[in-house]
This record gives sequence, C-alpha cells and structure tokens, in this order.
Amino acid sequence: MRYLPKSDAERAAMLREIGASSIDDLFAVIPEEYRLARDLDIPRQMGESEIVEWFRSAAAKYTVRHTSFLGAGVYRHYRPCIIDSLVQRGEFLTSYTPYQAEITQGTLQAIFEFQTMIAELTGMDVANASMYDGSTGAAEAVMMAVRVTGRDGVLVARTVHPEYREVMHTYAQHREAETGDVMREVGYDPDSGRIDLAALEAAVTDQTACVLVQSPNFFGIIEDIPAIADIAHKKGALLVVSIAEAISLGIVRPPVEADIVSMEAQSFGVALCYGGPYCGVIAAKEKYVRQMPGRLVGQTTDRNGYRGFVLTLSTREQHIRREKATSNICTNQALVALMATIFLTVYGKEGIRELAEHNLAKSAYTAQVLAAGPGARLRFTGAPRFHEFVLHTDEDPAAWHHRLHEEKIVGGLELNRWYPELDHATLWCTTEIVPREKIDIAAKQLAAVSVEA
Amino acid sequence: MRYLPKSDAERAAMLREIGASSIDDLFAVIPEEYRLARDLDIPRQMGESEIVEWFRSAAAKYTVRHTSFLGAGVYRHYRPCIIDSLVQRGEFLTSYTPYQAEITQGTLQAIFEFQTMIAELTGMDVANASMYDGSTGAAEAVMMAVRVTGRDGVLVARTVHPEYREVMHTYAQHREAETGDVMREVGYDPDSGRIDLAALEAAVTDQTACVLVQSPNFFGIIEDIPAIADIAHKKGALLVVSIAEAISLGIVRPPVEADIVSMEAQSFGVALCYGGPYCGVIAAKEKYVRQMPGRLVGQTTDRNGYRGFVLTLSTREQHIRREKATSNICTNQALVALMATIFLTVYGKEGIRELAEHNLAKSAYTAQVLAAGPGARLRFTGAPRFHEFVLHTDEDPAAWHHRLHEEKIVGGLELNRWYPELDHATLWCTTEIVPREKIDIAAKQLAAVSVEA
Amino acid sequence: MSNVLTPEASGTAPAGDTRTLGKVRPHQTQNEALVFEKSSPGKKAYRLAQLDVPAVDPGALLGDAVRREPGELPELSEIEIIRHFTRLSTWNYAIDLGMYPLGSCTMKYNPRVNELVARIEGLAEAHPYRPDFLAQGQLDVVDLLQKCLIEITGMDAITMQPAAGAHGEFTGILLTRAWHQSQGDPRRTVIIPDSAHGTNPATAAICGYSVENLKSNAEGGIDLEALARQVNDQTAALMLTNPSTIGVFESQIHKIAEILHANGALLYMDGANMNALCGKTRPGDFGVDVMHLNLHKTFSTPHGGGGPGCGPVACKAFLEPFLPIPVLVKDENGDKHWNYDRPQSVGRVRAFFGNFGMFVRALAYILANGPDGLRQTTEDAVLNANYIRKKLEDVYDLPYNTPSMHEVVFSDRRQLKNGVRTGDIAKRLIDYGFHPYTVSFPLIVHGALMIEPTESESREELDLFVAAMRQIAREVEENPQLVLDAPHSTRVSRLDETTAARKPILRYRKPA
Amino acid sequence: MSNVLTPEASGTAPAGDTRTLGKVRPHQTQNEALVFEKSSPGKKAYRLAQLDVPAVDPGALLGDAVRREPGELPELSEIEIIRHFTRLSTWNYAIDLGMYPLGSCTMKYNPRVNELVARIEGLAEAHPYRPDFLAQGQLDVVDLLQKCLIEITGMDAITMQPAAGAHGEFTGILLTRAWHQSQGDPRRTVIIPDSAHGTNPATAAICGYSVENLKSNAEGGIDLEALARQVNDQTAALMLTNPSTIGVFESQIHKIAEILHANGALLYMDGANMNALCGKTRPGDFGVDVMHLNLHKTFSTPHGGGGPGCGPVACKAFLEPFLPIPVLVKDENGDKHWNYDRPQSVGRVRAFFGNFGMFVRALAYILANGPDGLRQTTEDAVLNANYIRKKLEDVYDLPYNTPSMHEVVFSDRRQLKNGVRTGDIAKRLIDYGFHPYTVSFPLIVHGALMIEPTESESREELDLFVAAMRQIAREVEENPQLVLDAPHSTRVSRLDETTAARKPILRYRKPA
Ligand SMILES: Cc1ncc(COP(=O)(O)O)c(C=O)c1O
Ligand SMILES: Cc1ncc(COP(=O)(O)O)c(C=O)c1O
Repeated sequence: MRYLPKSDAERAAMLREIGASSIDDLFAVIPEEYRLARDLDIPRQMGESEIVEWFRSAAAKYTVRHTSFLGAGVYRHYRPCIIDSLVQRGEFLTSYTPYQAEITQGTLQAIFEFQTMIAELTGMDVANASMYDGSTGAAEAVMMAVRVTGRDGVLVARTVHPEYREVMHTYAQHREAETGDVMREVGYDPDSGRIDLAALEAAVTDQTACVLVQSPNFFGIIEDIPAIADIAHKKGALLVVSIAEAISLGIVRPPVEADIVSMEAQSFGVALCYGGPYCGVIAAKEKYVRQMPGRLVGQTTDRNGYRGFVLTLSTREQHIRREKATSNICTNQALVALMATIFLTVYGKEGIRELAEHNLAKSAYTAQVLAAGPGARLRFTGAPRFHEFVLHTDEDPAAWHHRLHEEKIVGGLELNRWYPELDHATLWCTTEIVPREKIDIAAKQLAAVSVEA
Repeated sequence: MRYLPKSDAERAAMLREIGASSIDDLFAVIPEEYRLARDLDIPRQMGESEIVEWFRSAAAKYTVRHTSFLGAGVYRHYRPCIIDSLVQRGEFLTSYTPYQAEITQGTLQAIFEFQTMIAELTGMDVANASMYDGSTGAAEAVMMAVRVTGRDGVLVARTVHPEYREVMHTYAQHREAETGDVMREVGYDPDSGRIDLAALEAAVTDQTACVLVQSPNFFGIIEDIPAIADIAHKKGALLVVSIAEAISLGIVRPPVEADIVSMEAQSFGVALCYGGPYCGVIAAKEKYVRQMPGRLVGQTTDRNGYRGFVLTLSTREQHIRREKATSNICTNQALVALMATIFLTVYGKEGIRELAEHNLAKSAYTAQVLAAGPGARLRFTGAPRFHEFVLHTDEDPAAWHHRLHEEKIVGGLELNRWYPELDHATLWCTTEIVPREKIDIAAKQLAAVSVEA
Repeated sequence: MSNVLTPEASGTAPAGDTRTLGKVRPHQTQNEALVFEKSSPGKKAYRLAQLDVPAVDPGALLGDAVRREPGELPELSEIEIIRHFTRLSTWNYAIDLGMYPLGSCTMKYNPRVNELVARIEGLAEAHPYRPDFLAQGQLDVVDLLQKCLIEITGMDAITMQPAAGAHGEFTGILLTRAWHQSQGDPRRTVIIPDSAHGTNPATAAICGYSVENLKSNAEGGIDLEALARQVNDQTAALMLTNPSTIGVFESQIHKIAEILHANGALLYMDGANMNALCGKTRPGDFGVDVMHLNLHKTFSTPHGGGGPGCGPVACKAFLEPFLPIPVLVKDENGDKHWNYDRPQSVGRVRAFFGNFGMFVRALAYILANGPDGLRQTTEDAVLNANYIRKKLEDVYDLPYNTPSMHEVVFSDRRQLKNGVRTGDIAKRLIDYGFHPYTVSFPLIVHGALMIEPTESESREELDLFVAAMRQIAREVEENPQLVLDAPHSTRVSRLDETTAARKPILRYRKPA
Repeated sequence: MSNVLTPEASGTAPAGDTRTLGKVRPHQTQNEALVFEKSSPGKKAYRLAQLDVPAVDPGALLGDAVRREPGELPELSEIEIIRHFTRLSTWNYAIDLGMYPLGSCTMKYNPRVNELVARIEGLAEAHPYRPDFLAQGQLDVVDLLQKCLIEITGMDAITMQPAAGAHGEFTGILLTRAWHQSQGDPRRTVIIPDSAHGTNPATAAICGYSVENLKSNAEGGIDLEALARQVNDQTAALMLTNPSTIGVFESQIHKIAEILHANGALLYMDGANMNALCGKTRPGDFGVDVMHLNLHKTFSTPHGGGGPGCGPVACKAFLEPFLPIPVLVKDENGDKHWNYDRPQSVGRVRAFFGNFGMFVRALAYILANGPDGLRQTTEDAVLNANYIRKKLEDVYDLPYNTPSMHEVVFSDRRQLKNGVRTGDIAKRLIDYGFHPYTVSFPLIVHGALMIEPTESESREELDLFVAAMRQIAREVEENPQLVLDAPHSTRVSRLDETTAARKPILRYRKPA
C-alpha cells in the first residue's frame, strides 16, 4: 500500500526483533471467533488516478456553475486564493492541537489573532478558538447562560435558523426530561419579520436564563438588539445573539448589548462543501470567560522573556474537569478558523465594510427586480435587512423553480417547510458573486408566470 | 494596488527622508520627452475574482476533457498530486538560483538528486541541472559536440522531431554563414521508419562532429543505437541521442553507446500547458563534463564537515566566462526539474517500468483496433516502437478527424505537414490515461468511412 | 561518506558533530509580530469586482442598524499576509516534518489526494439546500462512505452528522437514552472506566446522566466482577474504549457485553482506537451496541492544528429509529434523498449533514487502501507500537505488561527518582526532533508516556525515536537538569502557563 | 509590551535578547538524507489504474531494444516523499519568507492567483498540437499578453517563444543579423559595455559575432565619444542594459540611438531592468530597435529556484518579418491562428510556442495591476532603492553618485581596509535573516554590493535591512572575524567550493 513506508523484508525483520513469529501473534489477544477471517467487503484498492476520476464524476453529476440564490445560513462569497495556498502548508494542515507550545507557536499565534478579530467584529471582549458550527455553538451558548445564571428557562426567537433551533432542542432534551419544557419559542411580527417584542416581554421571567435571537435573522431581517437586550436584562436574563452571516458585521451594528455572541464564520472564506466543515465561535463579555466552552489561547512569555502563546484556562475543559467540564468539546474547527483569520486579514478594516456594502447592493437590486414581477411581492418590509429577503409569489414556487432550473439557476428556498404560515414564500440571498445578468434572467423567468396562475 | 505593502502616508514619509519633494524627482533623469504622460493602454485593474473568471472563460473555450491521441513530443501522463502540493511550497516556488548555498540547500540537494536520476535512466555518467526544453537542449548538445571534437559537420536524422530540427538549424545559422552547410539531414528507411544506416554511413566523414538521432524517434520507432554508434564512432564523430518521451526509458534500453544524451523530461509529471514550460536536460560521459552547458550541482562539505551541495564548475558559464562560455544559458527550468524529481521518486525503480509497460499495452491495443478498419494500415512495422505509431488511412484524415471531434476526440496528427511523402499518414499516441472505451470509439469512427472513400 | 547510510546520520553528521541532536540541526526562522502590529491604515490586500448594480447608501437602508465603528481589523498587503502566515507556519511541528506519536490521537499520514478531491468544484461549491435531484453526486459520496464504515465496524446503521469524536459520543449516548425511554425504562447512570478519555464523562454529564467510575483491574482493563457488581437497573450504558487507552484489547469484551445486556444496559464503544482493529476484527461482532469513529484519526483526515474532525456514530438495528434526522434513503428509481420524517429520532445534533468535506477525504482514503490496504495498515500500526515497546521496555517502566496493540504506555517511575517527570522527558524529546507522545494520560498510569507511532512511520524514523528516548533515559541518570530545562533548540521554551491562566490575555488590544 | 510595536522587535525580543539577531531566531530543522539513501526495495508510492487492455510482453515487442537493467531510482512510500521534500524546502530562503534583494534579479512577490489560473484544467491540459479552432482560449491569452507587452515597451511586434532572458537575447540578436543580411550588409561585431551581464557577450558569441567591449565612463554609463569612435560599418548592434546594471538610466539614450542608427547599427536593449520603467517610459519611444523582457522578473512569474522563465522579444516594425515562426494572426472572422508561412523568419528558437504557463501568470499580473498599478509598482520599486541608498550611503562606498532607479550598487572599498569583502558582508547578512544582494556584479564596480529591493518590500522590512547593513558595517570595524566567519546561524556554512570543482561529485552512487 503506497502510504505505508515499509517493505515486507523490513516487516519481517521487525517481527524478528520483537520476537514474534508472525504478525498474527500480535493479534492473538483478540478472541478467535471475533477475528475477521475474510476481506472487508469494500471497493478494491484504487490508484490515485482512479480515485480522482471517481470523485470527478460524482461531482459532475451536478452540473457545476449553476447560479444559486440560496443562503439560509450558508453563504457563497468569493474566497481569496491565498487562503487555500496557506492552509495547505503541511505545517498547518498536519499538526495537532497545540498542546506542546514550543513547537506549535504558529497555530497558537494564529488562533490568538482569530480570537482578537472575532472580538473586534462582534463587539465582545473575548472569543474562543472555535466551536463545531453555528448551530452547536448556539446550543453551547445557551448551556453557558444556564451555568452563568443558574437558571433553566430559555427563550428562542422563531426567527432563528430552524435547524439551529432543532439542535438547541436536542441539547436541551435531558434538562427538559428533568425540569419540563425549558426551551420555548417566541413568535415574530408578521410585517417586520422581527421577534414579537410584546410576546417576548410577556415570556421572560426570573427563571429565564437567556433570550436567544439571531441577527440578521433567518428572514434576513436585522433584529432590534438594544430593545431585546432591555427586555432580557430587566429580568436578569442574558442575551445571546446568534449570527449566521458573519459578513453582515462589516456594515451591521454589532450586538454590543449581548452577553454572549455565537457566530458561524463560514462566510469568512470557507467553501460551502455541502454543509461543512464550517466554523462556529463563541464570544462573550470578559466576566463570563471562565464559563466559556472550548479552547482559549492566551499570551504569555517564555523563560527567556520571549512573547509566546499557550492554550489556557483549560481547567474549564474535559481533559482536566471530566464530567464537570463546561463542555465535552475537544477537537474543534481550528483549520477553518485559520481560513477565517486569513480571510479577515485579506479584507481588513476597510474591505469587510466594502464587501458587505456590495452584498447589500446586490440584494437590494435583486429584491427590487424580483418584486416587480406580476403576483410577486416582498414580505417583512417593515424592518432593515442585510442580503436576504422573503419573496411571496402568487404562483406556486415549484412552477417557477422549474423554469429557473432550465436556465441553470437555483432560486430562493421555500419557507413553508418550516413555516407553514408562509406558503408561497421563498427566501432569497444575493452575495457579491452573483452577476447582474443572472439576476435579470431570474427576474424574467419569475415574471414569465403563465396567465392561469 | 493590493500587492504593494505601502500606504500613501508611508510613501510620503519615505520621500521626505530621501529628501525628494515628489516621486517625480526620482524619475527626473528620464528626458522629459520620453516620460509617459498618459496611462498605458491596457485593461483596467481587476479584482482577483475577475481575473479568475477571465481565465476560466478563456479555458472553457476549449471544451475540456476531450480525449486526445496527440503525442509528437508532448505526452499526457497522470501527474501524481503530491508533485503540485510540494512544488507550490513557497520555499521552492519563490527562491532564486541557489547562489547562496547556506540558504538554498533544499534546492541544491533536489537538483543533485535530479542529476543522479537522469544519469541512472539515460545510462550516462553525469547530467546537468536542466535546459529550456528538448529542442534547445538538442541544439546545445550539438554545439557541445562541436566544441568537444573541434569539427563542424552535424548529421541529423529526418526521424528527429521536425521542430527540434528547425531549432537546431536556427542555432547553426551563423556557422552555416561562415563555413557553409554544416548541418545535413539523413533520411529514413521506408519500412522500418528508422534512420537509413547506409545513407548515414555514406554521410559521416572525418569532419563530422556528431550524429544526432532521436529514439524513440518522431514516428515512435526505437532506433538501432548500437549500430548508429558504430558508424559514428568509426569516424571519430560523437553520437548524440535525443529523447522526447522520457517514460520510454522505463522499458527501452538506454542509449549507453551515446556520448551525449539530450532529453525532454516533460513526461515526468509536467502539464502539457500548450507547449511549456517543460524541462530539457543534457547528460553525457564524464570526460565531457567541462564542455557541458548549463548549471551543475556538486557535493561538498562545509567548514564543520557537514555534507552540502553547491553550484560548481561555473567557469564554464556566462557569468564568469562571458563570450567564452559553453552556453549563454542562465535561468533554466529548475522548478520543472523538481517536478520531474518528485515524479521519479513517486514511481521509482519498479513504477517507471510498470508505467512504461502500461503505455506499451495501450498503444499496442490502439494500433491493432485502428489498423483493423477498412483502408487503414500501420506504417513502419519493420522495427519495434514504444507508444506511438503511424497510421495510413485511404480516407482523407480531415474527414475522420471531423467525425472524431463530434465524439470529443482529437485523433492522430497529420504528418504531411513535415513529410510530404507521408500523405494520409497520421501519428497516434496512447498513454496510460486514455480509457479503452475511447479507443474503441475512435476505432469505430475511423471504420465508419463512407463507401465513396 | 559511508556514515550517510546509517539512519542516525541522515543529513550526514560529520565525526564529532556538535550541532546535530538526533535528527535536527539549528537553522534560522523568521520572527513575526502579530498581524495587528503589522497593520497600517490604507494598505490593502483585496480588490472587489466592479459593482454591476446600483450602489446603495447603507445608512439609508439600515438606519440605526448601520455599523458606525468599524472593527479594528488589520490592514496589510497580500505579500505581507503570505509572509505572515508562512513565517508562522515554520514555527509548527507537523506530521509532514516527522513522527508525531501522540497517543490516542492517531497522527498518521494525511494523503494529499484527499485534499485534492475535497476541492473539486462540484463538491466544494455545493450548497446544502440544493435540491436532492441536483445533489446525487454528493449523496453518492455519503452513501458509499456509510456502507464502508458499516462494513468496517460490523454495525447495522450510521449517522455522519457528528462533527468530532466527542460530538459522536454525545449522539451515541442520546441514542442510548432514547432507546431506554422508548422501553419506558429511562435510566440514570453511565459507567465509565477510570482509564477513559475526558470526553466520555463530560459527554455522559451533558446528556444528564450521573457518571459512575469503574476502577480498572491490575492489567488496566475492565474488572469483570466489579462491573457485574456495579451494573444495575439504573445503568444506561458502559462507555468503553477498546483497545483501551493503554492500548490493550479487552479480551473479555464479549463477557462485558453479556453482563450489560443481561441488565438491560448497552455497550457504547469509543472508537478512537479503531486504527488497531480495522480489517482485523469488528466491534459489531463482539457485542458493541453503539460506537463512534474519528475520521480524523483512523481515516486520515488532517487535524489542521485541532480540527475539523468528523465523528460518525454506528449502531445496531434496534437503535436505528433514533438516529438524528435526516437520514439518507434510496427511492424506487435508485435516486437518493434525505428523509426527515423520523418520529423517534433524537433530533438534530448539527445543522445540515455533518462535515461533508471530511467524508470526501475519508472515502478517498478507504478507496486508496481497499480491504488489503486497511488490514496491512492496522498490522503495521500494531507492529510499530510493539517494536517501540520492545526497544524501550528495559529503560522505561511498563506499568502493565499486557500485550500492546497500536500504542504503548510507559510511566516515568524510574526517571522520577531523579526528579524528572513525563512532561520533562516530552520537552527533551522536542530537542531530538520529535513531537512528544501524549503526556500524563491515561490517568490510571501515574506519569504516563503514551506512545502511538501509527503505521506511517518507517523503521528509520522509529529507530531514531528509540535512540532519542534511550539517550534521554541516559541523560536523566547523568544530567537530569539538562532534561528539566528542555527544550533547548526551539524559538521559545517553557512558556509561563501559570501567569497565562492567572491574568489571561486572550486578545490583542491596540496600545492607547 | 511596547517594544513589540517597533519593527526591530517583530516577534518581540525581550530586553537583553541574545538569540534574536536582526529578525531571525534559531529553531530546529529536520535533517534529511539523499532520497537514494532512504530507499529500500519493495516500498512503493504509486499504484497504477487497472490496465483495461490486454497486457503485453515487452520482451516480445521490443526484442533487443528492451531494457534489462532498470535505472537505480529510489523506492519510497508517499509519506516519506512528502517528508523528504518538505524537509528539504525548510532549508531554503524564499521571497515568501523575507526580503530577497538580489540586484538585477527583481525578486518581487509572486502572486498566488497566478499559480491558480495557470492550473485551470483547460489551460494546463492543452496540447500544443491541438487544432487552432480548439485553442482559441489559449490564443486569446497569447494575443492579449502580446498587446499589453507591446504597449508597455512601445514597440511594434513581439515573439513569446524565448524561454528566458538569455534566450531572448539570442533571438533578438538573430533578428539583428537577419535584418543586416537582408540589407546585403552582414556585419561582424556587437558592442557591449563592460557593465553588461555575462549573457550579453555570451549571446553575441553564439550568434557568431565578435564582441567589442565598451568601457563605461566615469558615471558608469555609456561614453558617447568612445561609442562614436567605436561604431563603424561592421557594427551590427550595441547591447545596452537600461537602466544600466548599476541602476542608472542612460539619460543620453536618444543620442546613443542616433549614433548607432547613423552608422546603420541597431540598438538592442536588455530589458532585465524594465521594473524601473514600466508605465513611466517606453524603450520604443527612446530609440530602441529590439529588446527582451524577463517575465520572471518584471512580471512576477516565480523563479522556482532557477527557472522556468520567459524572455519575449519585442521589436520595431522593420524587424517584424524576421520573427521566429509561428506568429499569431487573426483571420477575417476574428479567429486566431498560428502562421508558419514567413519566408524571412530567422526560424524557430524553441519547439512549440514558448513557456505558455508563464504567459498566463504574467498576464494575470498585468490584469491585477492595470495601468495605475503598474505605474505605482515602478514608483515604489524606485522609491525603495533610493531609500536604501539614502540610509546606507554614509557607511558603504557609493562608486557612482549618479541618481539610482530601481537598484543601488555600493562597493566594499571601506570594508576592504579591514579585510572584509562584499562576499563576506553577504554571508553575514544571512545571519540577520536576509538573502544577500548580488555579489561582485557588475564588474565595473570592484567588490560590488548590488541591491534591488523591488516594490514588494514594506518600510518595516527595509528598515530591518538597513539596520542589519549598518550593524554589519560596525562589526567590520570592531570585529571583522565575526563577519569573515559568517554565516553562524545556518545549517551549513561556507561550503568548500574549491574541492567541489576540483573533484566534482555530480551524482550519488550506491556504495558497493
Ligand atoms: C479515546 C478518545 N476518546 C474521545 C476523543 C475525542 O475525540 P474528538 O477530539 O474528535 O472530540 C479522543 C480524542 O483525543 C480520544 O483520544
Ligand atoms: C541584466 C540581465 N541580463 C540578462 C539576464 C539573463 O536572463 P535569464 O536569466 O532569464 O536568462 C539577467 C538575469 O539575471 C540579467 O540580470
């Protein structure tokens, strides 16, 4: 096997030195009846060219270069090519969690830079080294709020990504089992598309550990964070803000009133890759740092006085605290966090704003031309949005989806799957990479509704 | 401009420190009338995404994934992917010629390994660090032979790649101008497709500096090197063997009787890239090393006794010898030589043979099924060949080329372009990457000759 | 010149060589400040494509929601960024540079073809909400990988959703809980051996179970009697790592399963050590009910300095109804779809379908190996560990002399006499050009040296490692201070972790 | 902490820092033997696809022509190969690691997007004999790049065939020769200033010209009187580098052209230093008849440890008929073709069309810059050189005080007093973390230090370089031996070149 650095002669020699007569001696401890006497029933060993060909044809089953207006928590932005050339350096790609600081300063300093950038963008004091993704990050943020407040109740806006909410439910299960329905959802205002503040006010109690909202929310609407914070804080509950589109922070006011921010950083140079790997991250106010889940890198000096970085506050973590740990997370998304760090370094202070503006402009144009079609209108126009919007069409989306596919375009996502009340409503996203001509084609096709409709 | 590491403020500050009032001061030496007062008339500055898009669409103009039976000096073999991941490491990609040995040992040791591998494969004693390509390498090999022998005449087989011969003519021009027709061509045997030994024997004189043949030759035929060597050596001429398909050395006897070997190493993991960059290399008998063109890396030790490598015998080269140098070459094809070195390390002693065998088998099969068609027959069956063959079709190649293109197949190359006597003859190459099904489709289309033909 | 042929002399140390220690020699590395310290206003590394739609006024569109204070991100040019991260990278050790015998982490070779195929545009640019009919290629990848992993583990069903091992544990324990509940028999405790990895108890806890510790027996394995005594009608499951964290196969594994099953409890297997079993034996055959795999260990996906990983969970048929949604199904025309209609599901553990990019890499690895390759890989991994054990057992204390599988665990007992601990030996090992083994884990071994070479090490590299470890043992006798002050050959040495934790500096702040 | 903000302290040297010299600090690098020394029979790093046609018997097919003795290629596994070349790479200095001020070599940043686009399948996998109608995309690249280079140089026509600068010189001089011949006036000599690069005389010689040396004047430039005296009816051309190799623009360039043209001779310009002129002035405007460019200098294609390069030759209309075949033409439908029917052509200088992969990279660079970017690039390159000159002219001898363009040349005159030569200063510079400047060239400056920073260096890096050079000057005064023994921080130091040349070992041989 071409990955194995041994010849049969070397294997034989090593067995001799061990004093084993054959390799089977080393597996003798496995009870006879459980030893596999046959080949595994998996495809035969392939050559590299065959492997590449196999994946090429799998990839080709989807005609690449479709234009897509899908967003909904996963956003296609241009990825500067230096990200890939840097993260593929073996020194980053093939090293482990930086337990041995003397020979992992590269990874450690990069994570420290990542933590700083996330804190700067979110308006929080500190950020961790990453979580699995935005959905598990949100669930961990909620558990963190429960630890901080010693309370159990959790209020989640229905405008939060439906799959994020499902994950939070899964994580809350056992607490539900014990203390009953700990997690409740708060509806949204039908014309602003924002969380219903009155309903929220009514729902928050002194048993509420936290209120969790997403902004921009699942409909692309920017929530009124200051107002929500007031409501939560009045009752001593924490405010957790989940951010699924990190690019929005280039132009949208950061949720400085929040106590914890849980963000999905996929937009920062990470490929869509059919859903992962992405990069969650939790940021918070300084005072909560010892309740944070996940790894943290801190600055220190070595015995000669050189500045250096180390994994720190690990008494929070499973390998020290075991069942008392703040989380069970061990492996995180380090390399993806590095991609995000490079992305943010490429765009920098000015670029992230300019990029966000382009997204805003593209989406505004798309909304305008799509809504101009017969029987089409925008939903939730009562509040500001970033680069996603909800479109209502009198025509059944299935019908125009078909017309768009003919043009190699994937249109907006149907919302009735999660919001039965939003029938014929679709969620559209336009990032900077969608060319105007495709937007116009989409508009033309949408407008080409057959008269009967 | 995003590649420039300066802000305007920094530029201004630096100008101040220099004592210049503006950047124009630094260009004042250029006579007014020659200073460009306008913008260059070239495309506007583009973003990275626009650049990638521009080249993507240019590339897409040729529907990729055509199957090609083209060879003729440029061969498509599978390129193991580690080659690209290794040569893209900045430490290799962005370093210069290893003039400062202390900080270029990586490049130097790799070249030393390249020189060794080429010597091993060609059966020569020594090899240089690379030449531009196989054609210029051949021309330099001829000039080297002229220096070695002090003679002027050069005999080149007509079975040598036509463009290689054109390049040799170009390099010989000035000597022609002085001493008349110094370079003459020797025809080939019509049924073996090998150089006409009798004609060669007749042509070699005691003024012949060298005989240059290619093997496998342009028709894919393996020349009878021992016989040719006898003829050349009898008259004190050197034998120079040019090799355009380096993979052949996995299975074809190396030209050990040659005095100089000039090889194109493109087949060793180098992309076709529409004709370059490739990698020429010159190998020779030890005694001629001081007449070699190009760079040589030698082993030595440093002041602490560590083994190390340096550029050596540079008294042959232009930067020392100036007009008396063995060649004017300076920049060569170092990174491509590194690709070849990695390729040869991947395949190794066994793999290069196995790979060559697969090529032999693929080509034998192709020749058989194509020649089976009506009005088709193989030329030059009188001598062994590697993975190329000449096919004669009664039908005009233009006609079946058209049918093949319909199937996204590019068929054999028409030879009458260089060999008027070989009308309706096409040169076919099948490497290991051409799948059998495509070969069968090509055969089917070729056989589908309209009755009139 | 002859000396260049002995492995010790790779790089050809001359006689009386003073600067080569083991297999490394000092050279220079570039210093590099924090990216923020290299920033200056107006430098740019980006340029956007020309905007082809009308520009907008953010203030007008967003009102109060507009950002007024930009985040303090750095401003650099492209070459500075390339240099910044290239220089940083040169401070890292990595598999690509040498042996990385971190026990329990399976630091094996990460094939480059995996990276290539994971970047094929049709795979890398696929949106997870793309309609299934446009995602058949992606679903083929998921489907084939699932089939392979089910065959390798000998289980009946699998979910690819978990993002890492600990996440897999979480998912697996949720399945256990859901099954018990479905039996109308919710249970309260999970039994975990004291040799277990920290994620096991942490997982049981976040799933709401109380953790019961099980003391290992004299061989560091499961004490059957103790287990039998401990299991009761409140026991939901035993979380077992097999081979154990000391690299020993639980030869009584089937009895363990019997005891649990007899009490209505389940056997959860932490599959972190599957690299010792692949192709040689299957957990599904020896009684495991549910387990997780670490694709970033056994199946060669890169660790990337700490992640991303992928922790699929395989289970027996009776647990299948509880798998997270969605699950992959095939319709009558053979088209593949995601099925969300699973009333008994524990729900989602992650948005979308999991770390698909890691699926691609792991599948590429399996295809590159085939049945014969995977078996040979496992055999070589075990051979390497036993070779190291053999070559070091006379100088380092072997707390358990039960046969080793893919890793061997020593203790620092002998070195402790000279005041040298496993952590010090680890630091000294750095001077010899190796990444240290896993330090102080598992906890059942006081001062553990946990060494997992994996199959990816050549005999030459193993011999260099053995030579270094033996030399260090000698140094501990002759000059312990040398070891206590190690490493001596690195850019930084012995960073102050206490201060780092006492006064945490977790971010850069621009000096006022 | 404040010190981290001063460039000198990048990487934050503590007070009393002993190990940081300039901007580097020692760290360990892995040793690595020759790949042949790591080989052992039976190890494999390859696996071919299954053969889908009948296998053949090579012996039967090839007879005597079959190879009986395989070449002694190494046998390794994939991970060993990755480690071998990764370890080797860590011994190299590179632009990606820091400033590389090799005068005359224009070591500027090599943008990564160039590498990306050069690898787009449709470009990378295109066969040169593909019919033109299938190659329109490739021809678009050639066409646009040619147009840009013609505009940048102010010439009328161009050939992209030459593989490097020296190859371009060869081509350009052949054009000259062909034109003279076409005038029925073949000439015998080429005049070359003593400041010229070695390739110039070497080229003239292989083109069959006798080389006449032209002594530079007191400013290191062309001595007009001397030139006027020397040019005669046998002078084919003057090969001029402008700016000259001492980085000085020939302000009399138009007069030089007049003198030559008045005598029927041509002005050849070596365009190696176009990085000083791009977008600011055009050789075609100031009288140049023919010139070459180095895409691997001015246009950012990577040097790759010595190549590949690309040396296009641009010329005035009267030389166009002599360009190498084929040339790119457009037909009435705007389709592009290669035209081979050029009776007056000098012939081919290379097979196929040149280093196409370099065309792609250079064009990507030009598109990334645009007119404004190219101008700014040139201005920054000249600014950087003058900044260094200003900061060092008080400690290093400036042989000519004519204004510098993109590079500055000092001499070691002052240091020589203490027995230290330019080569020693260069070696010491390595200890400070920089690649040395070009040593002992041009020849008109005794003990030259030829420094070309290019536009790619930030002020921070320049200041570190200046600080290092000034510190070395001090060391030369106070402790010359320190400099004479440099470098002290590298894996190897002061290799024995004499023995290497006297008893050349040019390949590895397996010990018997
Ligand atoms: C035995 C064992 N179990 C569980 C884990 C956790 O896996 P992950 O880090 O992927 O969450 C590890 C990882 O080190 C491990 O070694
Ligand atoms: C002034 C000058 N002319 C010509 C050349 C030769 O160019 P190349 O190395 O590309 O052949 C060089 C390269 O160093 C040079 O500096």
